[in-house]
Amino acid sequence: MTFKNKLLASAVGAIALMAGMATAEPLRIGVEGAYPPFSQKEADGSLSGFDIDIALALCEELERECELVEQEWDGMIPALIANKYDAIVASMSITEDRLRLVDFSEKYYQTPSRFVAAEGATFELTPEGTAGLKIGVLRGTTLQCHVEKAFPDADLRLYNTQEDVFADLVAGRLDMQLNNTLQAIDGFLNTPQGEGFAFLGDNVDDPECLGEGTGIAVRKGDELAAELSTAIAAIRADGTYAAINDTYFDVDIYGE
Amino acid sequence: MEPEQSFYDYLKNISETQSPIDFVLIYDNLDRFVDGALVTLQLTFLALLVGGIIAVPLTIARAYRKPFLSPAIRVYTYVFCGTPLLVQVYLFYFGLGQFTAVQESFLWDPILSSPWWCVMIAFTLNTAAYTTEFLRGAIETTPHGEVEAAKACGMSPYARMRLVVLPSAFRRALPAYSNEVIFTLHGSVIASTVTLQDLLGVGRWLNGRYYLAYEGFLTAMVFYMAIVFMITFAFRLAEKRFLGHLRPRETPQPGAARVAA
Amino acid sequence: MDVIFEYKQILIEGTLVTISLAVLSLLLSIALGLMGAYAKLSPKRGVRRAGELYTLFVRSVPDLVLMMLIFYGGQTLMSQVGALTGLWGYIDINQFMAGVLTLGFIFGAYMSETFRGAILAVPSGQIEAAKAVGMTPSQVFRIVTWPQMVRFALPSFTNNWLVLVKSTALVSVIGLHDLVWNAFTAGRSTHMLFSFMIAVMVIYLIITGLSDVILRAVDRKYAAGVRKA
Amino acid sequence: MNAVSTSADTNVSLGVNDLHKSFGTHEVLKGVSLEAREGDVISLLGSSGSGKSTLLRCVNMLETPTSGEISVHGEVIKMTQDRGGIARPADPRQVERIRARLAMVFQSFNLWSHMTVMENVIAGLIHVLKQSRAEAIENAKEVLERVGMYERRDYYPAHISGGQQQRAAIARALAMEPEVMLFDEPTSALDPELVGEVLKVIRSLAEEGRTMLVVTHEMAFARDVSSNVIFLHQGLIEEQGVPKQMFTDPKSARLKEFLSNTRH
Repeated sequence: MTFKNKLLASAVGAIALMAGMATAEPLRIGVEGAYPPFSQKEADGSLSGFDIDIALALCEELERECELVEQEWDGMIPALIANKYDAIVASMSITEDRLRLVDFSEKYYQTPSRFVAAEGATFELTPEGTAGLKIGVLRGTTLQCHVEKAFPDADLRLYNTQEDVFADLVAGRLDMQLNNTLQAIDGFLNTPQGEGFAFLGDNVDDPECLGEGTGIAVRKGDELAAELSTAIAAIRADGTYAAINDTYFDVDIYGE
Repeated sequence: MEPEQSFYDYLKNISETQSPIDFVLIYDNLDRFVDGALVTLQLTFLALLVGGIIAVPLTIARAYRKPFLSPAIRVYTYVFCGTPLLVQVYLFYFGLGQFTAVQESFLWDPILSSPWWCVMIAFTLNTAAYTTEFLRGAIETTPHGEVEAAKACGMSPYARMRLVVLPSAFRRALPAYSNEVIFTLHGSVIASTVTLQDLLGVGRWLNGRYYLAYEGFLTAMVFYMAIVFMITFAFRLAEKRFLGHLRPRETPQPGAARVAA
Repeated sequence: MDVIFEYKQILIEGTLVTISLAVLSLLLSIALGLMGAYAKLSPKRGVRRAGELYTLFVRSVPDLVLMMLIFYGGQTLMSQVGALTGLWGYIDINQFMAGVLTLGFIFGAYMSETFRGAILAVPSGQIEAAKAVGMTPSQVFRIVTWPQMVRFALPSFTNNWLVLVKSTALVSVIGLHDLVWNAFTAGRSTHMLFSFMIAVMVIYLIITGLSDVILRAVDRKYAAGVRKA
Repeated sequence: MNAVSTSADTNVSLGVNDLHKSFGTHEVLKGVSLEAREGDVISLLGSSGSGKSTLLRCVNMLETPTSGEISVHGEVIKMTQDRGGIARPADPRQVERIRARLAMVFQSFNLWSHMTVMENVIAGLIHVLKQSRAEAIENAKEVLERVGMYERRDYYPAHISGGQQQRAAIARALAMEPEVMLFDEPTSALDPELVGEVLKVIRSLAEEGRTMLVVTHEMAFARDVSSNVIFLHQGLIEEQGVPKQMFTDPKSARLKEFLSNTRH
């Protein structure tokens, strides 16, 4: 972790403490905390990760004071609608389903998703081939949508956090799991825990469920979406994005 | 137009125009909720059945103050009654995975790797502990004279237990047991925290899938209320059948109900 | 064991959250319980019915369902009502508040049964005697009913409190950083969930054990003037 | 103490020899001996605390005597001592067998509350005497008619009067066809107007020649029905004899005092 990140992380921690005694002024951003390297909890309780850094960079760009609000994943959108915060920066894909409820900024990254299973596993990714297989995904994600649609006979298990998914994959409770490739690499495959596991099959191709990139969700009709899109373009242009990107990844995850 | 179709349209119309609740989504997924209800009922009643069977010998050992056995059972009930069920479920589901020996044992694959089994084990041990404690209470409050009468006519300790103490204790424990059944049902929602699709699990699935705030929970709630209503009704029948001997024969005086007021 | 000791800070912090959640919920449940008890004893049929419905409702709905409904749905409802009436902009319902509201509401119903039984156990003649010397209803409650009620209510009250303490664990499911959540996080990152869950159980047993000692002392205090059988 | 039969006379239904019983340091029975021959109706009198109920409860081992000997038709209940030196029956099976030959009627009836009158009567027949259900019901019918309770056979104890409960309890005892019937103040828990119906039943049993040991406060009953009366005082037999002599010409000052206090 860089010095700058440490500073940011502690600032975020301090801000997170104040969440709950919300005043209307600062921009409140909903984040998760169990999706490394996009967002995670440090041992001291502070938040860090790509999503967190992007959120803070965008606030700086907008010249707004920001406040991060932690939220369990499955209540992310309802809480936004309920005005618990004003925007979600939590690796949320832009999908049709979600667009019925919220608006999105332009994408701020786009990475494919792919299954992970034990090395040498030969599951066929067809409805017949996955029948009865135990597949783990995070509850309320685009991946849940995809597995339910494409593999209706699989034994789909829904989790509260991605870390629980990996834990059960290691424990042998799951045959495979599906999530974002970058998160799978950095959050799992490259850790000691992920030894003996590997990607299975190709990147999932399902725009209807998986959407077209990851954006920032705001309430319907909020002009904030446009402001954020402009800010994303600005940090892309001035190199801030690249700096954050390089802290976490070897490749540019923005996509084409 | 078919009546069902018109009802569906009616729901759709209401959901889109007037109501903050999306009835169409609930209607479309009712079969999932029925499945979830079956999982909930299965977990609840299987745990109660097995737990109840375990509880009887434990209770007898406790009530008769068997040395070594009785204190050991006391420790078991103290721990399982004194800690949250959620933590007990976590202990079996997540905790046992800490030991590679457990993961490599023959028990792992069919049983401990399955969330259903982990939850069943935790629920069963939990309800067995509570049942042991209140059955013991019921046994200890068996009227002393009735036990003496059984002794006086030459019944063996085993016959006394089987004919006098247990039947009488079971009946007197019946009202308390209806609470235990309902609390076990309440506790069964914890299954949804370890990936099982019980009633609450389906409610959470619906909310997660369609990014809703209350539809899934409200539907699950209505199902739970219906189940509790049925359990209460069943116990009322059972109490009428089995506790007739404790009720005074006279019908209550019309004025009696007003004493409370 | 050593590892758990290393994480003692976060376990202590979690324990404090758990305890404050339990205590605040208890206070709310006592307030609701007294109201519920008096409703159930009201001469007005409608009020009595409302009191009974309260208990019936709580008995019918599992605690975690209610908690999720309040945490996820309550927030949305508050905002919708606020937007509709224009009375308020945004009121935050965080995990802690949702926990206190849910547990307070649930145990209020159980407390109302406890208090109802205790009020009935105070001989009505004594209440009449208090009225006869000209006490106001609040004086009757404070001077005559309450001190005796406490003693009758205590066993059931103790039981409610112990169940309440255990129920706080559920708040970890909606993400409050209580004892269970903190221990779970620590256990997951150290791959020692079994040890941490055992630690959590021990801490709960200590809390309930201490409560027992304290409430027994209270019982002795209020038992003054009562002949032991 | 060795288990030597005190009497070869098998006409003695019940023998009690030098019975002592202490509760902690308090000695309730200080050496009581008595004999009941077939057809004897013995009334035990005494003020409260005299030990008469304890004596009766020791006879069928509901209380374990501290020392002394009890025999039924010459069979002595074998006793032993546990490690603490406290007496206990040597063979629980023997105690159960002997209890089945004695029958006890309690002050507080002690009917099994979860069973109907009929079920109360047949439980011992089926499970102790190993009769078939049909046989037991046949026998129960007889005794229930005998005490006038057959009509009420399907009632639960809580649903009938105290007098009826006690008659049902007598039927339960009677059905076992005991060699000796023990009555522990059978009427003192009853309302005065219900005493008569119960006494009538006991009296009719006495008249048909049952061997009975009755702890009672009913002086008229003791005088008219018993063949012998025993007066206990402070754990010892103060005086015994035939009722006529005991009631009209008491020897001891204590019995005199007792009789004058109880007869109003």
